[in-house]
Amino acid sequence: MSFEPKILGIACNWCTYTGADLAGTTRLEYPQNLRVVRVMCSSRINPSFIFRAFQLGADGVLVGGCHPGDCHYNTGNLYARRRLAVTRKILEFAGIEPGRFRVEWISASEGNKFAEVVTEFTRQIKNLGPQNKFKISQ
Amino acid sequence: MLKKTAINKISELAAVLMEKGTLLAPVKEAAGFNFREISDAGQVNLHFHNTIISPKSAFFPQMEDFVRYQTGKSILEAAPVELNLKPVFLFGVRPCDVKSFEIMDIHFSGTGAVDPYWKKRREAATIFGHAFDLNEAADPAEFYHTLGIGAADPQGSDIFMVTKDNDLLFKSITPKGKKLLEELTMLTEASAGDRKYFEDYIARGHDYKTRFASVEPKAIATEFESIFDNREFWKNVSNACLSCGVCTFVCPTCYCFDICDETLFNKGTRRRVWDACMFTDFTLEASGHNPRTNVYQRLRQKICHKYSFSIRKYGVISCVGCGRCTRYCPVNIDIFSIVEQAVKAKWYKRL
Amino acid sequence: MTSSFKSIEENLKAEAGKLLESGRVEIVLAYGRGYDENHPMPFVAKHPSDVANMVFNEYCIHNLARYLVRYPRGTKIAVAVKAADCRAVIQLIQEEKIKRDDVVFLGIPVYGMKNPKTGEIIDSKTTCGMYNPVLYDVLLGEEVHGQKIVSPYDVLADYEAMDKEARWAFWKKEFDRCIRCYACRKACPMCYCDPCFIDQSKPRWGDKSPQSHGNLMYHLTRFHHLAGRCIDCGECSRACPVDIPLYLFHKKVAKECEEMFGQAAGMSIDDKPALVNFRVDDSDKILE
Amino acid sequence: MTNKNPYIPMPVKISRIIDEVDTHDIKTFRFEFLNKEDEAGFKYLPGQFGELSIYGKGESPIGIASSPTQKGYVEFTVQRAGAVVPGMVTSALHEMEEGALMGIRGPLGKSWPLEYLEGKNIVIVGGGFAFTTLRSLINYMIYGKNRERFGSITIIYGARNPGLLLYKDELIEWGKRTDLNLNVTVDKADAAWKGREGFVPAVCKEVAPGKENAVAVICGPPVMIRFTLPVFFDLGFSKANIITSLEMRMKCGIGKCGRCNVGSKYVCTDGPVFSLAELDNLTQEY
Repeated sequence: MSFEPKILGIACNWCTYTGADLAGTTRLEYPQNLRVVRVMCSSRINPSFIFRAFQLGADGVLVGGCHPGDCHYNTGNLYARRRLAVTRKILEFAGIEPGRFRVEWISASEGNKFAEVVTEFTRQIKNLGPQNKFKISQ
Repeated sequence: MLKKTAINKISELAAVLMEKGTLLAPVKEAAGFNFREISDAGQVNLHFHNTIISPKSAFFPQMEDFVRYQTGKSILEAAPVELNLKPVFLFGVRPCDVKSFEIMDIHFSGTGAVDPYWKKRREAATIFGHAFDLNEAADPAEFYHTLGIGAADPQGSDIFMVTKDNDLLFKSITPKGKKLLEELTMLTEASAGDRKYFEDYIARGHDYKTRFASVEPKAIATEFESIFDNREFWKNVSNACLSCGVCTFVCPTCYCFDICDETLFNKGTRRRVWDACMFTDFTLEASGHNPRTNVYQRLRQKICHKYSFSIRKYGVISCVGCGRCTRYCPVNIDIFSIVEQAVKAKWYKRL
Repeated sequence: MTSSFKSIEENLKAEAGKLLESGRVEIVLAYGRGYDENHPMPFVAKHPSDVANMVFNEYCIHNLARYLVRYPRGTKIAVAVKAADCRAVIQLIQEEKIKRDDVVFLGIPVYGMKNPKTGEIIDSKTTCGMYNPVLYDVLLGEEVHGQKIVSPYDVLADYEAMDKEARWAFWKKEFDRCIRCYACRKACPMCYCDPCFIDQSKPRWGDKSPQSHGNLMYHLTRFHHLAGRCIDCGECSRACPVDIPLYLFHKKVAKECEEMFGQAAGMSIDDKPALVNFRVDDSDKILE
Repeated sequence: MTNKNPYIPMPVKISRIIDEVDTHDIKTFRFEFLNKEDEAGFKYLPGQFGELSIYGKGESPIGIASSPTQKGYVEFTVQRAGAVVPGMVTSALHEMEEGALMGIRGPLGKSWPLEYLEGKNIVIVGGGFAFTTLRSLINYMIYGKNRERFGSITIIYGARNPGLLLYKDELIEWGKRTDLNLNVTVDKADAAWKGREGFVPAVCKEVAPGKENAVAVICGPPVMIRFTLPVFFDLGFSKANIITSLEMRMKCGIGKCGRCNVGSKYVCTDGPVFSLAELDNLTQEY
């Protein structure tokens, strides 16, 4: 059986989540490996969410937020950008492949981009194979 | 019964003990020595002064599993974790640490409810005590001599070991130790000279001075009671304290624990985990009330527990002077200096 | 060659005495005698007569900035600071935990400080590699010049060269040794959260028992919380009873933050901590 | 329970849940043991406590609210904690329904000193939620022939408002008895309230129980205790004759885990019941 990765998506309510909805309503096809959690803003994402996701068995984590400058709360994603950049470096230095964690800016109108990103990211995670470093064995 | 073997044959003895049961012995690790379950007889290393973590972890491990359960399932399906122990050989315990077992026995199995885990682990174990090297200087942090514990005291051990040049002498102290020693056929009989050496060594152990002069333990409890409310004193001695858990975790007589339900993927274990009276949330109640919010109160609790409450409750000082808390304190707080100051505190007038 | 510890000690006593005498400060945080020469302790002087008990030698490694947040806001405190310690105080001022006006920096220019456990010189290995405090009100010795300047990040080279499998194996082994005594967070001048995330029960981020997953969560999150704030004093690693080289990870995060945000922690009281700040023109490249 | 592992809870079924107060954050849970031998082994007296145990959430020490004279079950009155620290166990308990299974360990701790109380006039003072083990004591003392073993019984019980009074039905029953002097008071009355209005200390002063051959048993929030004690001192009660129950964070309940250590005592095994005279000999850290 081919490897079907588990991917956690954390999407901001105003842009990426709406973008995902749009992708759905326009019947764009993209892989089913992503499970999306909606948050109000990408800056609400506690880096521990990402560590925890990897511990609980995520093979990849995709964070989606508004394009810089378009944040519903003006500056949320600008803080998030810095914070998540650090998260990425920490994962990398701990030995997690950096390709397993991605941040993308996807607006409410970019249903296409959402589908493309998910497709591309899923393929990338499939190439990387299962994530077994942080994962807690059951 | 006195037997001996060459020190460089220690791994042979280890191999025999590993066949008979579980062997716990000092192993050299990154930061120093620790007692570990031996999987390779060559790991046993007696070139140590003392271990970082005390051997209490053999009987009171940092984690002890009580029950396994599944969330969403009935309590009737939860399964208590049974301790099925093979015989355990605890090899190379220093006299001061051996003494700590006696003190912990009073708490865990000698008074009130009997702790089944401590009792079972204790009964399964045969203790090989090991005298300190009397030719080596004492560590500046140690003070067991002050508490009346000799550097080569065999009491409490089942078998006691003394190094003689390139040999290791084994003497059986208890019937349990004698039986085991008889079974250890790879050990050779000791000579009359060895016997004399052994007895002399134990006697010399009492003259082996650690850093302080002797104090009268009984007086200490009273002194601490009289200064308990001297906030100025306690604030002064705790100025540097970080309120971390190092001292309690390395201590051979600290027994506080927490009972935690740890669940993952719907499967969980109720277990006890070491806890420390130095942690801020140790006494935090669900109502939000916390009787010990300040660092000085927590340090006072720790020291008074050992040097005052324990004497009143169990009749013993709950400290064996192994010096670990002092040695590993990040800010060099020295418990015995505080005890010394407390004894002098009658004259300690600070504005 | 080492700094003149004796003259620093003399100056420290004199300045501390003056500050307490004049009432400029209520408390002086410095070093005092421990149970032997090699083990001096953090010391609090509240009366001019206390200063006689102060000491300063190559083993006075503790970062006294740790104690500042313990006193009520507005307490006037003088604190003896080496280079890294001084940056910690500045960082605390940036984070508005203390006010500049409430602190008197007793700057100590020094090199050749030693770890009492190992005897090794810690200057750039586990600390930030600076010799002179970046900010001081009083300097307790001659500024250090002519000492070799070594980047604090040099020690990272070996670890950065490892492939990710080796790095994971390395950190897994290190974190698995953790006994969760929390000496690292308690020794850290920047760890002042109450309660710490790891002690929370809702949500529970990590179990209390010292198992791999909880240890990993605790340490990684702590590294993250200190990103852009860690001033590389190395106290966490020295406090650790089992010698986990936490300083390596902190240095790595500090290095990355410095590269990405163009700012090192605790260098100026006018800075804002890097992670509670942003620039509109921060590049998306940092996410790649 | 000598041969049993004291850390393993006994299974019980929640047979009844009573919502006690208007704010719905205090409920009384009635438990029935699943094993007969557990029930037989659970021999308790008023004032003792038990550890309510829910796997996955933890354990919570709670005073036993029923009296041993009530056969076939035990009751615990539990307030949902969580103002500051999220009360994992109490929240979970409040979500549970009748018929659910959970665990109990106990009985733990020392009871009210019944032998000492015998033949004496008893004054019971309770405030708010802390009335639970006092209720146990009252039901024990008024049960059948037990009543003869005690002198007069005066009860002073207060809550912030009528809606917060516990055990309302029992209060009515007790009020009908002639061998009890029941005084129920509320800090602030509502339109329907016909009883007393006033704080507990003031009511104590008014009722003024005599000190002769009398013992006061007091349980309540710290602020009530602080203002009530002086009233009893003024009435001439000695410290040995004022008895209270301490609250402390506990885990094991059997004197091993070290958490509830106050001076040389463990609240879980040496208490929670102490007289003021005993408390005076303890370090003041609780």
